[in-house]
Amino acid sequence: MIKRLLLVAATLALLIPVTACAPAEAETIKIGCILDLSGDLAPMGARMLDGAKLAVEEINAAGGVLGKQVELVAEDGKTDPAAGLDRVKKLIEIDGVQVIAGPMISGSSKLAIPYAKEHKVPLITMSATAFELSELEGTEWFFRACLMDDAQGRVLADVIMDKGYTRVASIVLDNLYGKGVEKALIEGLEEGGWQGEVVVTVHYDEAKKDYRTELGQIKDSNPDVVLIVSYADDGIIVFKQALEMGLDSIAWLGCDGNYGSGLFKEPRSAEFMEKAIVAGTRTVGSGSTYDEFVAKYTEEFGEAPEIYCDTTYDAVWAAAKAIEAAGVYDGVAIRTALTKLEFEGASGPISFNEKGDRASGSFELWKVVKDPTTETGYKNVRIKLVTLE
Amino acid sequence: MVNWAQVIFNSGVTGSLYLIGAVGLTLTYGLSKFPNFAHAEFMTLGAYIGYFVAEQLGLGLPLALLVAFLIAGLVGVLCYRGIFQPLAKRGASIIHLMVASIALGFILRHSIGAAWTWKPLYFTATWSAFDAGPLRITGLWLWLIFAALVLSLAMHFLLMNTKIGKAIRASSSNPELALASGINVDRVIWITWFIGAGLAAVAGIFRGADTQIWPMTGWDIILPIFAVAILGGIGNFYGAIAAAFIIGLAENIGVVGLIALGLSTTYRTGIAFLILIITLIVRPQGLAMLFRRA
Amino acid sequence: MEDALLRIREVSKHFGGVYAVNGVSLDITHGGVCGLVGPNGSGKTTLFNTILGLHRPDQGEIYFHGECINNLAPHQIYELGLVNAFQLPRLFYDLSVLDNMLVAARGHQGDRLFNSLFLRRRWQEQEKGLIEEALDILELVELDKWVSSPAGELSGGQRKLLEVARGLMAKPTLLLLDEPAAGINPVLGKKIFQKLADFSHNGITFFVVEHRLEILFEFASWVYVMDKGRIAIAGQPQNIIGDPTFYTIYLGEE
Amino acid sequence: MDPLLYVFDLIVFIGIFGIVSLSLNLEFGFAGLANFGKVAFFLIGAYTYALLSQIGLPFYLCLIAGGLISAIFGLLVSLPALRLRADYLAIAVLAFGEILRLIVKSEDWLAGGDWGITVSSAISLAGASHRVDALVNIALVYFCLFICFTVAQLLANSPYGRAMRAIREDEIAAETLGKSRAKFKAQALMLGSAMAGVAGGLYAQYLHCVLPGMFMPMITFTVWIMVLLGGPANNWGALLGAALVEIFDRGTNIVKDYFVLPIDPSNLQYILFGALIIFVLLYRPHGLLKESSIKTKALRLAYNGRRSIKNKRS
Amino acid sequence: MDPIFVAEDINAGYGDVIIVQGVSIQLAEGETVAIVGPNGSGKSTLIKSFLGFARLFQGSVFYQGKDITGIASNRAVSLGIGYVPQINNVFLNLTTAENLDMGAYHRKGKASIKAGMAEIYDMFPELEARKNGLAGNLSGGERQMLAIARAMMAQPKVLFLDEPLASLSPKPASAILSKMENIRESGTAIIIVEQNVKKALSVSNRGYVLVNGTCAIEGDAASLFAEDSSKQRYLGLEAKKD
Repeated sequence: MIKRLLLVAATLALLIPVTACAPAEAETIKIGCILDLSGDLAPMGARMLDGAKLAVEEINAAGGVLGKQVELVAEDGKTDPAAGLDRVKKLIEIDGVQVIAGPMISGSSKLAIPYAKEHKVPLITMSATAFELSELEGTEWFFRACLMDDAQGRVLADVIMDKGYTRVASIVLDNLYGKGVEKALIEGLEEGGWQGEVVVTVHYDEAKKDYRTELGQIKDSNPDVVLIVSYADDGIIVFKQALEMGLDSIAWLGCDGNYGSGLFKEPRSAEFMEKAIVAGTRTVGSGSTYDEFVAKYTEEFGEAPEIYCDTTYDAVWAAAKAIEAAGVYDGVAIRTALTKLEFEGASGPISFNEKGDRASGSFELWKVVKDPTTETGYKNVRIKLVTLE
Repeated sequence: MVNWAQVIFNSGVTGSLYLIGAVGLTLTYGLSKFPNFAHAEFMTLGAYIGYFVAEQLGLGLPLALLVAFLIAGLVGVLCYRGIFQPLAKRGASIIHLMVASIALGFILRHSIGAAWTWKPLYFTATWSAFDAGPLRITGLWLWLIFAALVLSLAMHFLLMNTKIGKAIRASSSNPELALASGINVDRVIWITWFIGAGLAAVAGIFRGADTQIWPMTGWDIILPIFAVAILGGIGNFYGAIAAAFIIGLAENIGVVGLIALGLSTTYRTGIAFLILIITLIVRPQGLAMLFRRA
Repeated sequence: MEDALLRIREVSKHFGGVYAVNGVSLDITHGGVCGLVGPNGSGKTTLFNTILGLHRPDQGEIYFHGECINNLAPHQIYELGLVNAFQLPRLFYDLSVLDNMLVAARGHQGDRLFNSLFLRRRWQEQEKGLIEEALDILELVELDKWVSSPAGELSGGQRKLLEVARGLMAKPTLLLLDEPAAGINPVLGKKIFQKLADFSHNGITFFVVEHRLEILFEFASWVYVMDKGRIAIAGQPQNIIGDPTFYTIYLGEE
Repeated sequence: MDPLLYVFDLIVFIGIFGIVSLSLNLEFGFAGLANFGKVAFFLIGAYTYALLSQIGLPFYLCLIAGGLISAIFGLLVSLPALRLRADYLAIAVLAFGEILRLIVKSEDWLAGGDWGITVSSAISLAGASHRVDALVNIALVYFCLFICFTVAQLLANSPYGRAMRAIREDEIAAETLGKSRAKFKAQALMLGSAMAGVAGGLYAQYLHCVLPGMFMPMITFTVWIMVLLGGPANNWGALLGAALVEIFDRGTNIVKDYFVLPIDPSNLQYILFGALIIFVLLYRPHGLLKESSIKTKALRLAYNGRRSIKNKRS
Repeated sequence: MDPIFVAEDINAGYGDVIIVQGVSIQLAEGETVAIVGPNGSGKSTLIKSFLGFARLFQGSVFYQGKDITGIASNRAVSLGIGYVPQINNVFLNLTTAENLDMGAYHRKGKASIKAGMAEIYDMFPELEARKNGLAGNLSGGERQMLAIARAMMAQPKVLFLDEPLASLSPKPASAILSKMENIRESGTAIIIVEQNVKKALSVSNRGYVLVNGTCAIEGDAASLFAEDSSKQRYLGLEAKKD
């Protein structure tokens, strides 16, 4: 018994000093980063981490911040809000991080915002798009390098009304993102006095990946436009099966989640998008920063960036620029700097409003065309630029 | 108007995949007497090996199926001999074996994640869709149904007409008498694990070709597959065939019902779980009594 | 026989077409040791399990103290004072010998959830008494040295003894014993029966299946002989020994 | 930066999962019930707490209600549980947990759907420092843990616990010795679920929110590992297991920053975790601590006092 | 004539319980030997211990002069030792023919198995009629025949039968006995464990009487129970001589 207790005590003794040890005077500037590297969203998280790494590389190549090199402390949020919160705590309390790029998902953000506020560490999310987050107490500590769902939904609602569609179907991810865009779209339609009906809504589980009957139901309800809200990996499956089920004769509306050449690596998915998607949305900047980012990313990691790689890249850059602007590695100063920050990121011009949301409202409407010069044979092109006030 | 013919055809596709996945599970469950949750990871592993052979080495899908079958089978046997057999010999309870299989699942899943990253991979082979009457069909779906059919016939032949197949059935129903008949029951169990894990790999490749491959490929469908194995009666291959199509039908008709009722289609995942729970409560032996021979 | 302790009338139990027990009627009166013998497969254990409520009889009635117990659950039958000791000891192997005994105590106040949490006084006093009783019985069966060891550490014979002792612990009116002397040495076997005889003076009646006929016949006051699911003969031991049918049942027919 | 605060946070988590671990230990360790749907009851407690605190009930009532409602579900689950084999029960309850999660995820009107429900702090002291806040939480959690532990210990060391263990060892024998397995199993599941429900309430309170994503099956597996690692049928073992698993999770996560690893640390953590479990099952199948013996007052007196035992044993 | 099977000074049981103590038996080629005794006397345990189904604490087992003590159960079959358990002795979910197939698991060559099958059907015409039916649907007597037939498919030189007559009504029991005669004529030596002493001895050359785990009497089948006292001793009712 005593032996056993000693064993246990030894185990504890091994772990606790590590927990409690305080690092010496920092030689680098730490930027925390929370991405979901395991669990349901692990594929996205893995790519977004590449975006963050690219940003850090560039920052350091440009001389770092405050004369020091930047160190990225990446943590795995496990696609579990509780784990995400734990990683925030770890970054703040153990690593002494003063600014965090993340969390990735809205759930983790919801848990993390109050903590960030109390501990005066700003969070810059790259992909938590739920508009409800702006209503939380402490949202002034929460900045978004991504645009919110409702803006996007309204842009799409305008497209529907412009084109005069009257029978809308939707197939959206069953999470805050998918349902958020769908809800905003319907609100936008109602506010715009749209005369039509939503014929069928499907909230799909991204793990199921067998959507034939769901798509068949959409087909059978005879809509004239279908809204899809997906990320890249599950979008590919939906598009592929939609093509197989013969839904390419209906007009589809896409969103930022299915923008990018990543969706073209599955030829069926590319073919479907080219045939069916009449318009998709995404945020844009004025210059060529996105194309430069894509080029660098592709060169570095051998594949094209997908959704939120650019915003992750921008979030890390925003953190670095804010530290530089603050002149001191301190959460409060960084937050103040962030509120005044303005720069041209990969995903467009970045500045934050008083709630910490991205102020820019520049969207482009895109579609997919064939382009034999690209590796996949397809590319996205802009149809129109939309600016929300 | 609901295109019922399509719904039923879709059920066949869903059911075929579940069947291929469930056969190995039900056989090993029947013989080793514990539910192997790492079966999910055998599927995932198979899918990755298949991808490696078909896409990275460019040797085509048929060879990929074969190689994945063999390698995953081998991994299955090694896992059984390295973990489950020693545990069983030490008198581990069914719960311990089950937890061990979950732990093995962690190891395999994250080893795969470390080896191939968590980014999904896609088979490039494509099959075009065509209309056949009211149906939309693609070549892959036909292949999947065909594979399930061939598998059923092959397993039927194996279990009914070969020595080892009969020995599998014999050992599953009465291990002591099997020993007394001179059957090396340990070897029969290894062979069953080989076949079971190999078939899991085949299911993984089909799932991968139909959708995508990532480290959770197997875990995504393991609970419906458990539902099939249990509804069919543990260890009962013929029950599993019926159960796979019952669950396929229930899921796809369920989607139609859910949409008609205005409920979230996410519940589709829950339909198989619900059948699972009801089977266990009402009729834990599953459909086994209908198919006594297996 | 209205005063019979256990009254069995035309009880049958079959499994898949095979009648294990086929129309058995018998009576056990108060006091003493009553034996049940017969070759393997003659239905003795099935009859016991049916009495205990582990099987439900297909036909017939079982009365205990004049009350029909056909449809009672085993634990209810136990509460009436009809207790059993299994042939192959079914002990709680991870529990100590003393705990095995205490599980069997009838009417323990601490068996209730509420009492175990909130009325600890009530049963702690009771348990002291029970422990004394248990130790007395364990002393009788010479297991008092192993009081605090797990039952799993006992040898085969000791397990057998504990199984019997556990039955006694319940202070039953009728104790069914399935082969109490099997698997232990003859001297000890005889000793067990000696103890049983002593206990029967305290008002416990024993209904015993036993293959050690020489021991059983020494202590039993009445013996039923079962063959092929029926009671073939019944009587006092000396009459049974003298009955040629008895040998035919055991040695078989040519 | 305040490492101590992180240690406090760890202590809170150990407390909350210690309660869940105790509850599973009660069900599995003592009563032998393979509850692979632990997270379902954790979820019920958390959501009950969140929903009731939203309508303004004081936190202690929310906690109690969370326990009670969870207990009612435990009782409902126990009805089929009596008839099911261990593995079937495990799979059935696992599926039950997933269905519950789907319901809270999909039914926005019921439980906020994916956005979940925000919960305010149970006790907030004006102007208190973070450390004091954390200590308040520790006090609250460990008060509940203390009650649950006391209940679990009282049960374990009582004739009731003895009967429960007897049923675990041999249902039939226990039944013929007057222990109604239906009653005991139902009560064990009820009590276990009540504890898990209270823990769920504490979890909701501490994290200030409930979300469907917080209740994945992984929670169940983690709790199982806590119990198997610490030692089933030993309440100290359940706590030890909870502490070790939580420390392992955070410890490895911190340690990873100090090493250059050839593979992704997130994957490595799971691989190590899996290997650890298999190692424990192979080489310490009874966990780190052995099953605790039953200690009632009378038994202690008997073992210490009765001369006859002492004499004969020496 | 050399004995084909010898067991010397066997102590056997289960777990750590010793049931059989110091029993020695031997069997000559082509001979039938009955091991009889009341229940609990350890006769089944004795033969199970030869084949690894019960624990052998002490003693040695020889087959054809080779020491096979502690042999793996499935290896014994390939050496030519057949065993028919008392219960669960057929594969219920296999057909009659498949059961026989399993018996021939170690036999090489399809033709030889087919020939063996034909021989068996010659010996057990009752089984041929039901060869494609599930064993689970056979009657008690038929099952017992199938169990023996399954063991015979391995062409054993020694066959252990564990209470083949238990719970059979007289007619199928005598059918089984006559099959045993046939088996003996085919040259296979048999050890039969049986409670129905008289029937067992009627087909045996010699007999051993086990009482309470030890061998109480042994001798010629015909004279074993000639006296009344031996009947009483069989039931343990007479004090032992030692």
